[in-house]
Amino acid sequence: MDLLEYQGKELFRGHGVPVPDGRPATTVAEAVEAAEALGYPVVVKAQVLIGGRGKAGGIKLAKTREEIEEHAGAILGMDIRGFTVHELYVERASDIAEEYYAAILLDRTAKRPMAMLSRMGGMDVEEIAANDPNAIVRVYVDPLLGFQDFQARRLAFDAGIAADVIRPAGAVLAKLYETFVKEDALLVEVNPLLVTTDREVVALDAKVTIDGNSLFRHPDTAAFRDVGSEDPQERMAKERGLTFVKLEGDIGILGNGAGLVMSTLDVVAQAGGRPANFLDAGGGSKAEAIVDAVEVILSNPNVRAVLFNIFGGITRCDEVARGLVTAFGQLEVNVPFVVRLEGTNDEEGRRILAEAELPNVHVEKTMDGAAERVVELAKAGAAVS
Amino acid sequence: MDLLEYQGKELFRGHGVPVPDGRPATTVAEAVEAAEALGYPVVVKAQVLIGGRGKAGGIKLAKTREEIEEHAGAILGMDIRGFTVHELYVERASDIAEEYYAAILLDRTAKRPMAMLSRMGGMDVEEIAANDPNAIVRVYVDPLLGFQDFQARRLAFDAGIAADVIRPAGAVLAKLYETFVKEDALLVEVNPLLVTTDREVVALDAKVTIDGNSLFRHPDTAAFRDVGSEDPQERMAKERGLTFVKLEGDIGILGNGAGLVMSTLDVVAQAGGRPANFLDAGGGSKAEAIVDAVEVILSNPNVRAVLFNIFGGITRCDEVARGLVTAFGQLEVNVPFVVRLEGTNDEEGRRILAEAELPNVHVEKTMDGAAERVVELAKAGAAVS
Amino acid sequence: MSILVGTETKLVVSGLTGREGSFHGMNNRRYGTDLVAGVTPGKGGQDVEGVPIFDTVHDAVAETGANTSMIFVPPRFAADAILEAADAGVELVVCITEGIPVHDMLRVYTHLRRGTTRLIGPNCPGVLSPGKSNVGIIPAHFFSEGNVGLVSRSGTLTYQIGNTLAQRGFGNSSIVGIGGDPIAGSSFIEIVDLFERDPETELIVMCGEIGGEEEERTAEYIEANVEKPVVGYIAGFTAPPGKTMGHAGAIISGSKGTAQAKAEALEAKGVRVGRTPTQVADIAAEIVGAKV
Amino acid sequence: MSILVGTETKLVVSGLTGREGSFHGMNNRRYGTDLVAGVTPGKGGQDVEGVPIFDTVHDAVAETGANTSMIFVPPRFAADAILEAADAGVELVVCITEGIPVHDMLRVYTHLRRGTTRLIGPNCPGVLSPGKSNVGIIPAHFFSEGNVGLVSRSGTLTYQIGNTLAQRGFGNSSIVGIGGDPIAGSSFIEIVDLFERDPETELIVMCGEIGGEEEERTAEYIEANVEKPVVGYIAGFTAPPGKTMGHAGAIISGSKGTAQAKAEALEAKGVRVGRTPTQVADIAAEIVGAKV
Repeated sequence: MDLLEYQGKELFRGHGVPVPDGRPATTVAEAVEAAEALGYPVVVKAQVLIGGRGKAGGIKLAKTREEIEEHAGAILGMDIRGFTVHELYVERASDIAEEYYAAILLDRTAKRPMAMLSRMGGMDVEEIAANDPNAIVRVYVDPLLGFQDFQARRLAFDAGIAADVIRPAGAVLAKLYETFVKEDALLVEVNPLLVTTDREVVALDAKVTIDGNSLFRHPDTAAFRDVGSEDPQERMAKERGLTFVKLEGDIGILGNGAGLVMSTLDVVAQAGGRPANFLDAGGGSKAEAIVDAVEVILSNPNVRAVLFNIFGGITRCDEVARGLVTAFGQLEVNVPFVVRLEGTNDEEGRRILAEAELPNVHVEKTMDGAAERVVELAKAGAAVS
Repeated sequence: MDLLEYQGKELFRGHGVPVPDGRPATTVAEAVEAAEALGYPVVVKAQVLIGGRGKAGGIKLAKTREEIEEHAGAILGMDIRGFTVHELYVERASDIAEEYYAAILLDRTAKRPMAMLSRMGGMDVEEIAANDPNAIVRVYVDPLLGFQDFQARRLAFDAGIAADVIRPAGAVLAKLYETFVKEDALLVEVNPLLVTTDREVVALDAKVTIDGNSLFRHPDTAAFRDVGSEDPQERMAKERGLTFVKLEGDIGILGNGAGLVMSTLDVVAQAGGRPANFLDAGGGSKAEAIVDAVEVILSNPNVRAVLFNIFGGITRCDEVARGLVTAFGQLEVNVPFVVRLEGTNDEEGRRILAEAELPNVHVEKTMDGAAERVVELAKAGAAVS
Repeated sequence: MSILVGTETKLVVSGLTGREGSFHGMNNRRYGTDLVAGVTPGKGGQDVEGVPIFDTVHDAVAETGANTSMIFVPPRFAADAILEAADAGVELVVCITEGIPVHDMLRVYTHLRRGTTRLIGPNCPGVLSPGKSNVGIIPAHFFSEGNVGLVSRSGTLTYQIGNTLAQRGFGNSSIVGIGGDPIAGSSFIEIVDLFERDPETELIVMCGEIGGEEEERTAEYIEANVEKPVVGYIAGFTAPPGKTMGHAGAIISGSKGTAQAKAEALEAKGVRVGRTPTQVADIAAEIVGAKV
Repeated sequence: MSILVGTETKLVVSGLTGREGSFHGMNNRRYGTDLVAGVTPGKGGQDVEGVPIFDTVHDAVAETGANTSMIFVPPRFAADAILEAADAGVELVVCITEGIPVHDMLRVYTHLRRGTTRLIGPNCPGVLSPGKSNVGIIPAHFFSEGNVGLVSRSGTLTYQIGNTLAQRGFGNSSIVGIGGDPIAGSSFIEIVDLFERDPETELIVMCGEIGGEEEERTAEYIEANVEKPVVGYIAGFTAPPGKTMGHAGAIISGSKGTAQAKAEALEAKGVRVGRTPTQVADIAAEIVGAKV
């Protein structure tokens, strides 16, 4: 779960990471109110879950009421690389002396947290890393021991940051690590980590990703979940507990288990088709989940054919078949379905489908065969329309 | 550093360990005020750093204003196994259903914390442990992993506590462990850990020992240090940074390093003498420390002779000699001193002593010789007086 | 022979009194797994279809000699259950539970690495040694004894691959689902190594996914240490690139982690990679000879 | 030969720019110890009498090949300095600092036990291998090379015992002060074991104190594993019983921990115990023959 900048900064404040004063706003009036309360100059920033806001014109300095009105009005509703701006963050402007980069993240390969620091922050860090791997220094953290003072010093000295801020920057790193652990974050990234002209070390941005599995113990963070900024189809899927990613093609895909769904996408692609989505109905999918899944898939107008690829383990094929029958009863279905049921109770499932005599539902026995069939049907549908 | 019950309970409250409402008091009037505020019945408890308060009459139930006046008056100033009662704790009385015993402590042998639980609390736990070692169940805690829920369950099930309080008792154990770690305790002991008739689990007593070396990060705990209840000679030594323990004999002992001082006590005892104290002037003792030490030793009227046993490592024997000369100049010294200086700058130290021509100061070269000499002198002093 | 679970397995299930736990635990027992105990705090002394329930894993181990634990408790209690099993001296813990917080698993993983208990999972289908023992939720009836060791990061895909192989006449020494969580208790390398040393296994099939660098590192390990033939499969060639907001992940992983990169890494080390489950079976048949 | 420190020792001192650190560091160097670096954050690039100072131990190790660290920083920073040295790959850390919080040391100790770095101390006088290397604050001029390995929990008592032995003509292979803190990095058993395997050492003198059970456990270890003669000394026969308020300590330790109990435990396992430093020298002389 990715947090907006102002949400991340709220967590930072809770753990003592210094951040400039600021307030969120969803209207121009709120932005003006925030600016007046904070005092000019302020920076008004688009709150979207994507980088490159500055380049896209989503971050502006405002020195007067007129300027904040102008900028807030321009940024609200702006499209930044596919994300519409619904929220702003108005923040006191900072006097910048140095811009560093700091991050704590989970390194899956080492299975350890990693802390990173660079004195070359404020710009495209990925590019810097590609050009000069030594520009970003890293240490692994033992998760049982925690982040140690010596690691902060090592990062600071090796990164070559200014001598007078080695201590405060180290303290900020320690607090970022605390945020990372206490908030169950997968990533805590600050770019830039600012040194002000008063030589204070301040987090000017906040990119925080929270482990969705941990939200039961973070009710405040769970409340951050901003459904407004998501794709409506993805939102519908999420509300129904389905793992769904929208794609560019025209073949709706449903499977049980992420690996099998990925494999299904690959096999469909190999057969010459273009998947319209990734949808994992999960292990042990029940009939209701199938109804929900069909509704989500069909809400995409591009879909010309749908492939159900079920290998029953915990999931029982008869349940899936019953769900499909129910879905056809409740929803208007205008595209062909190819259904491949194998595994637990597969014969029973196929019998249910046969008895229901659903229109335009094609049962296939193998994954390869099902993929070929759905590609054919999708092409036929495209030719017709 | 041992804490009084009410001080320990203040730490408990800070970590969510349930304790009955209560207030400290140092006068009868304060005790009455506390009781009136808390509501009767209350228990009034002597606050002394020694067990067996109840048996000694230091804990009394008061149901009325008359009773609290009577009991508070009786307990204040009471002597409990050598400790004078200067403070009281007035606490709301609890309805007792069960009395357990819980403790977290550092096991030096395993070099791990150990958590303990018994369903036979409220009485002399040492005795129970001696009679039935299984009555007290124990688990080691990995200090990097911390106390785990399964360990709380294991203690609870193995101790055989009431089924309906396994969960809350486990939660209290976890909070006691948190207190142990966060407060840098060496011991956190609750006896009894109470189950009330409302089936709440409450710490009815608190014995907490804090690591003195950690006080720099616990200013609130450091402020607890209650010099009023200590032996005045020990207090004087502590204020001067000396490690001092008063003993029953008549030979004052000073050495540098705890091991050497212990060894000196042994050698003096073997020579037939009885040490009056243990005093470690510490490594690197300077002249001022020596003056302080002499003053502390001589403040004990039982002392008939003093042994200085210095083996110079970091400590320089010339510094010790200078300190002794200064002490003789500042203090009235009426007992003989035996001085053994060996190690760093020992010749210089002996030269300083020889030149100072201090009255009744005897220089010996070996530890054994010095011990024999001081025993002789102490006996001669005893014969004279 | 087989790896991890077999005839010597004595299973204790944490959460045996739950709906899922009892369903799969009893399923495993029907398959022939020696299910000796269940653990549910507060239900000690009860039984589930004759299997005794204990309050703690320590009691279960002491009373029954259980050497393998299966975890079927809800995610927020699962890390504790794993630690309990390890503390009780169980040699192998198979954690089926999905949705355990990553930071919980970071601590558990780091702690277990310093001891002797092996963890499979979490969020995994378990381990099946056909004809001997099944610990987990793998539908055993698709699989028979044989010479193919199968290790996979995903659940249903494992069944799919295993089933495709079965249709070509291959049986399995063991099938190990290591789970797809960021912090998995056991890695491909460790399981491949067990198969390498298992006399029954003649061919190893390794079924990976996009993300992480496990498959790349395993490729290097195989080249240096594995004599037996290995066939690879990677799911996710057409998966959309993950939407990652921060840059930190990209900095540490670079271009690694795509299906293409993983397949190339394996092939560069001499591991043939099937592009579909069917191709995997084809390659396997080529190497050791199809049975059908 | 000697143990722990010797001619191969390359020493880095954390806190070399401090008063105590520079005094003893330079003292060690004058003795012949190969002092290659000091570490003081922010003073990297400076030097102390020609010894280069680095900002981090990692830099010091990388530049100088230091393999031994001596810690001379104040107690609240000492645990971090130990962890830093271990993380930098130093093999031996000798921590002189007194007054480190016990909970800091609990974490450090538990962590170090899982790695390869050995810790001596904290709150110890260090290690002296006469004629080779001195790492710590032991006044070296009292001691000469020889065949007695000396290990002790206390500082000045070590010098006293060592000096008493020296007056009887004994020299030392190494003198190791393991420190008297509740959580010491190395135990008697480990040091006795090193002496047992050191060809130069012919006699081991072990100097204990009241408290804990180290000496009792060492007695058992010696009986089972040590061929060389061991002479014991225990300080504290006339020490007052500690004033402990709680009962928990007594519950776990029972009657163990007194000087009497320790001496008896050692004697029961065949280790002769001197009641005074002089008696220790007498027994040593009896066993290996006095030189004077």
